[in-house]
Amino acid sequence: MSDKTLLKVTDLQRHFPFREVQGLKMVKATVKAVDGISFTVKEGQTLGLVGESGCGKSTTSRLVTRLDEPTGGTVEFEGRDITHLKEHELREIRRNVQMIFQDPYSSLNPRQTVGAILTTPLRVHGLHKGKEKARVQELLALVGLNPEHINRYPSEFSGGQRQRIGIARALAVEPKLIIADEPVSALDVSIQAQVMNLLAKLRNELDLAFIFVAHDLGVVRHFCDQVAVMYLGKIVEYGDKKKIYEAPEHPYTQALLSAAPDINVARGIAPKERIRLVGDVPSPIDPPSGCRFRTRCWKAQDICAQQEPPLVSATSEESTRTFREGGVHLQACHFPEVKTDLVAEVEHSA
Amino acid sequence: MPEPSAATLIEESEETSSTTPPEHQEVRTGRSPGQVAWARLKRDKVAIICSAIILFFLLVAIFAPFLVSLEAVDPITGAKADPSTVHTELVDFNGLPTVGASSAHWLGVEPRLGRDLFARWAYGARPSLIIGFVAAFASTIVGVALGLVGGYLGGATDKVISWIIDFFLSLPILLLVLAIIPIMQKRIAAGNDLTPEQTSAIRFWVLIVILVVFGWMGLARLVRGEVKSLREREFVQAARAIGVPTRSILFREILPNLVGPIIVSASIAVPAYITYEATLSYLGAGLVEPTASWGRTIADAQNLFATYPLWLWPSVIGLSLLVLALSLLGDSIRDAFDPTSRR
Amino acid sequence: MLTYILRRSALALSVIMATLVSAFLLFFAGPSDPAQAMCPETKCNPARLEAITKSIGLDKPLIEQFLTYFKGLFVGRDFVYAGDTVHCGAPCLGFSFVTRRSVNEELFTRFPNTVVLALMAAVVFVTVGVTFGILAAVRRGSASDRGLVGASQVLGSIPYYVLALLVALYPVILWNVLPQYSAISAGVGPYFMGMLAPALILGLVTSASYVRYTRNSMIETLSMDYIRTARSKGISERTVLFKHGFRAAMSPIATILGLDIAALLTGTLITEQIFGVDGIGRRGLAALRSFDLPVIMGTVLIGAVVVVVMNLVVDIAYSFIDPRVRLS
Amino acid sequence: MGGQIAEAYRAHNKVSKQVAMKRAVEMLDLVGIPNPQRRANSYPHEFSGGMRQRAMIALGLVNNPKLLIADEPTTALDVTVQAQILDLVNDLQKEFGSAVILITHDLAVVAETADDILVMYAGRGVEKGSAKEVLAQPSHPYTYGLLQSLPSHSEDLEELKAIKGTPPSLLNLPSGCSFHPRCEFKTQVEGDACWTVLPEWRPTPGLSNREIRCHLTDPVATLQHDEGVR
Repeated sequence: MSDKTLLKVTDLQRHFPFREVQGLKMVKATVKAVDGISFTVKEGQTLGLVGESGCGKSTTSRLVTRLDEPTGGTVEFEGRDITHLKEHELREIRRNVQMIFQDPYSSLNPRQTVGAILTTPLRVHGLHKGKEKARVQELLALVGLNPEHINRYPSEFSGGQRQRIGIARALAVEPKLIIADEPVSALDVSIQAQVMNLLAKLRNELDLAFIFVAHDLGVVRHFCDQVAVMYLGKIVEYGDKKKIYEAPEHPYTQALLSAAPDINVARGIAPKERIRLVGDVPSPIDPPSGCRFRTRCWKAQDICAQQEPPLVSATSEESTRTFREGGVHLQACHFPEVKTDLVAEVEHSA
Repeated sequence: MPEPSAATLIEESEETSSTTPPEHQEVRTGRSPGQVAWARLKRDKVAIICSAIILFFLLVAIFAPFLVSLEAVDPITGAKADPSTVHTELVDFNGLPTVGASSAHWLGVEPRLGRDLFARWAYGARPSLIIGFVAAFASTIVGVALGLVGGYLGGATDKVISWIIDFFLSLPILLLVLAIIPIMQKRIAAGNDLTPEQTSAIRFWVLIVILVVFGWMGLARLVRGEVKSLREREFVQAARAIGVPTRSILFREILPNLVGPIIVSASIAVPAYITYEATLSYLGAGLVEPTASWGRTIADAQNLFATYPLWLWPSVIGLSLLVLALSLLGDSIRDAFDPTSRR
Repeated sequence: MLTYILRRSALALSVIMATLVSAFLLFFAGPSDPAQAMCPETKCNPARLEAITKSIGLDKPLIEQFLTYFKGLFVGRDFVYAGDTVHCGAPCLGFSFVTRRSVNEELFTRFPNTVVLALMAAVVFVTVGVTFGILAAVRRGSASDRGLVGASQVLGSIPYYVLALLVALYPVILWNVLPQYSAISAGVGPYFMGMLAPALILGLVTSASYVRYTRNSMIETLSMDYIRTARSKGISERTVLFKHGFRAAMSPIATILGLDIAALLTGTLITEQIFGVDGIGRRGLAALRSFDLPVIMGTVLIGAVVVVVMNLVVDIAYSFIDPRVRLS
Repeated sequence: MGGQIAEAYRAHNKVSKQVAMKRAVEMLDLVGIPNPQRRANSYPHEFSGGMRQRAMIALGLVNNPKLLIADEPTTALDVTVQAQILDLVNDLQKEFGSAVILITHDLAVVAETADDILVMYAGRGVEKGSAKEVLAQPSHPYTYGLLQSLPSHSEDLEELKAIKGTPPSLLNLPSGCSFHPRCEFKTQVEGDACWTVLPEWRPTPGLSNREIRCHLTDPVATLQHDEGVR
């Protein structure tokens, strides 16, 4: 892992405008799927995006890969602004940023053989000219599939094997950054571990950077260096994995972590104290004013409805600044819960 | 980019694939969805019988001159039969034929004009089949093209195409077609005096063009809908993320997934166009004399249906059987692509 | 919801306008010469031809003809015929070149015959189609299911006009099993008896597709999770089938039904022609033979309006039946 | 929504529509749906995912059943909502005294909610016993492998311990024990029993109230400390 910044996202927005009828009037409304998020990914680093459905994590991954056009903010890749590049100008980016999709069934074209699916990226980018077949077989071996199966159709593979094909396709262009959108959530538990191991192995051997989008906190904890917790289109907490999991400062992160059922209960470990959120996530069409989490938050006070809390360090101005250069722990709450002993420990070690 | 040690990974792969028993693997050797459908179709008895019937009519149409030449020389006229020569000597002054079915005229001769009915029947298969297949082919291309463009591009283009589809679908098509065909024919003839053969040829092509102009909407709507949903599928997103150009996405990623619906739609269109042609000919806006056509023959023969059924029935049976076989084959093809549709 | 209706209405109106303009251009700017058609061959001379052309207004510029026609549609217009001025109220579809009567009179007096035929056929195809469709779905896979589906396929595949013609020729004309069409002026009983043959054949052939629609819709509905839920509540199988299954299975059928009735209203042309029913389709065909442009225009317009309006009604009704549509 | 619940009530109780509807509103209130009077007249699509699942629970409980079968009741829900629903099921179970069969793929959910557990593989049960004991001390290789492959279990490991291979097709089950192609302990069994003999239920050696279908003489729980296993 080097210190070179690969991807820098600043104040990224994606608003979907639509028209709605209220009474007799036509009202223009927007779904604020992603509403001003910033993060950086360094070479070889893995950032986890966690959150519940509708929090904008998938939209973020589509924006970063430029499958969707942001309505605000910038995306920079290796220092180059790619936010509004035209499709033909994106070629270089397409080679360096690849995506792994969630659904192993819909992410492979059922009408193409595995060979054709994996040859496409090579052909598009003119890689391994004349030796495409050898490269495709190499890729199949790389993801742990039998290279002889080059002429089979996706329907002849199991879900886990299909996901391996999807990974091979992303690797075909030798990218620097891979965005994995819920890569294992559609798989059987026993297969999930296989695919996670494969991803970890590839990451280490090929020195890949990852943005890993998932709702499964356990998987993210296992795989990521940094974690960003999203709620209703915003990042509410951001930091090193250890801090997010062991000393969450934002009430939502705390609730999310405590809501996940814990298998260790069966081993006689006392269940964590539960934080039970009331209700569902509000609609992103008309998000609550101020802090978006306040409608479900047990700490909410007047100020939460009036002011939107910024994403800052809960402990010092200093670390807010260091974060911008790749620092550690930020949260967006008016009343963060800081575990002082841990902060001291971290600051000591840093 | 550093390559990982493939050897260790292959080891893992062997573990993974060894769990599938060998006999299971042999069954699953690369078959595309199209091949699966084809295999299903080959086992469908209805489809095979229908194909045989269609083949029979194709052969009749292709070898019509040969079949007609098998008829004996007529003892009265001293000539071989052909579909267009008028023999008034074979009818009485009421217009009724004086000769019945014989070795020279297998189906007898036409009342009033005395033309050989078997020859007219055999040649009559030609316009039906040509119009059916040519119009189906052309309207499939138009429908697929417009559906693809509208569905993939979306936005204003899609709105315009959808509007045109809506517009065409709400027209009373039969009546409009009936009105337009003579108008188009006049415009093409542009006041020149044409022989009946020329007029008939113009009619023939005008008919095909009109059928296509009013027949592409169903498929376009279907393709548009399918493309809209396919466009959001992850494999199309993956192709975009790789940087595959739009044209390639349309033709290499999306279109192959529409082969099923397109083949089904085309196979259902053929009998529909044949029916349409026959209906228009019956109502007087289709093919005109002297072209031999089943639709026209049925229209002419209905007045004498009671006294001279041999005039009416061969065309009724030919037309019904051909269209029935084509339709049922179309249904079988649909079932082959989507086995859940019937059972 | 209101915007949805307004948007759909605006779309419908644009389609009708486009039909009007394109049909007008097609017919009136086309090369057909109705004056020639009306000029009796034996006694036709240039002076007489010109007089006819002038009397039906074909000598005026096209745009003026269109504006007159357009104005007639909305405010009505007057005609001078044989020295008398005849008023034709809105929506005035013009004045037949051939019969010299207003198109409204020509068509609207015949429209009820078409409506009666279409509705009688609809009763036949809905009862036959839905009954047999449910029967086939409930006895799915049995011999009677296969028989019904097979029969509907065969019936629906043979060209309709051939079937209709054979029914008209043999049972009606030759064997007199069913009475021939007679106008309502000859009595209500004979009128409806005469409609029986055309309505039956039209209804039976249309029912072929309904058997399959109903069967597939019913089978699909019965495999849904909520049917399983309903069964798990312990209510009777009959209630499950009819209250939960039938109701859900019928809403797509209801949609097609609306559109098919619209299609029948404009598509009874063949039936009317074959059975001699004096409806607008048959009148339109007659007008075609004599290049009676205003009548053709009128028929095309009525057809388009019926289809567009039915489409609109179905869409709006559907958004009430299925509350989810409203959201989109 | 209320109508659907009322219908289920009326199918087993001879009451008028109004009474049944009242009962439905009560049930909606009981499962924590705010404003149940109004919500009873809403359609399912107007409910959020969590609310819909609550309504389904109301429907399931309206006739005070002795047994409630919940088939993956929280799979489609978010974690925070899943926690609400699981709490609700637990509370209602106490209140109604119903037995619950919870079908799920999520072992952590089982750990927090179930008393007993039956682990299934390829159409057959492979291990049963008290949930706490089975999850703490798995004795069937499949249960063991499943637990090992969870990231939360081995959070600090570089590599997860995956079960190799893929679940078999139910059309073509392996001979003998269905799990043997993926089993890493089959070498511990003498002879070819794993390949040829379908194991029967038997008490787990050394553990009370536990049964497994496995040819191993010692449960995995005791074997897993053995160095030579992996």
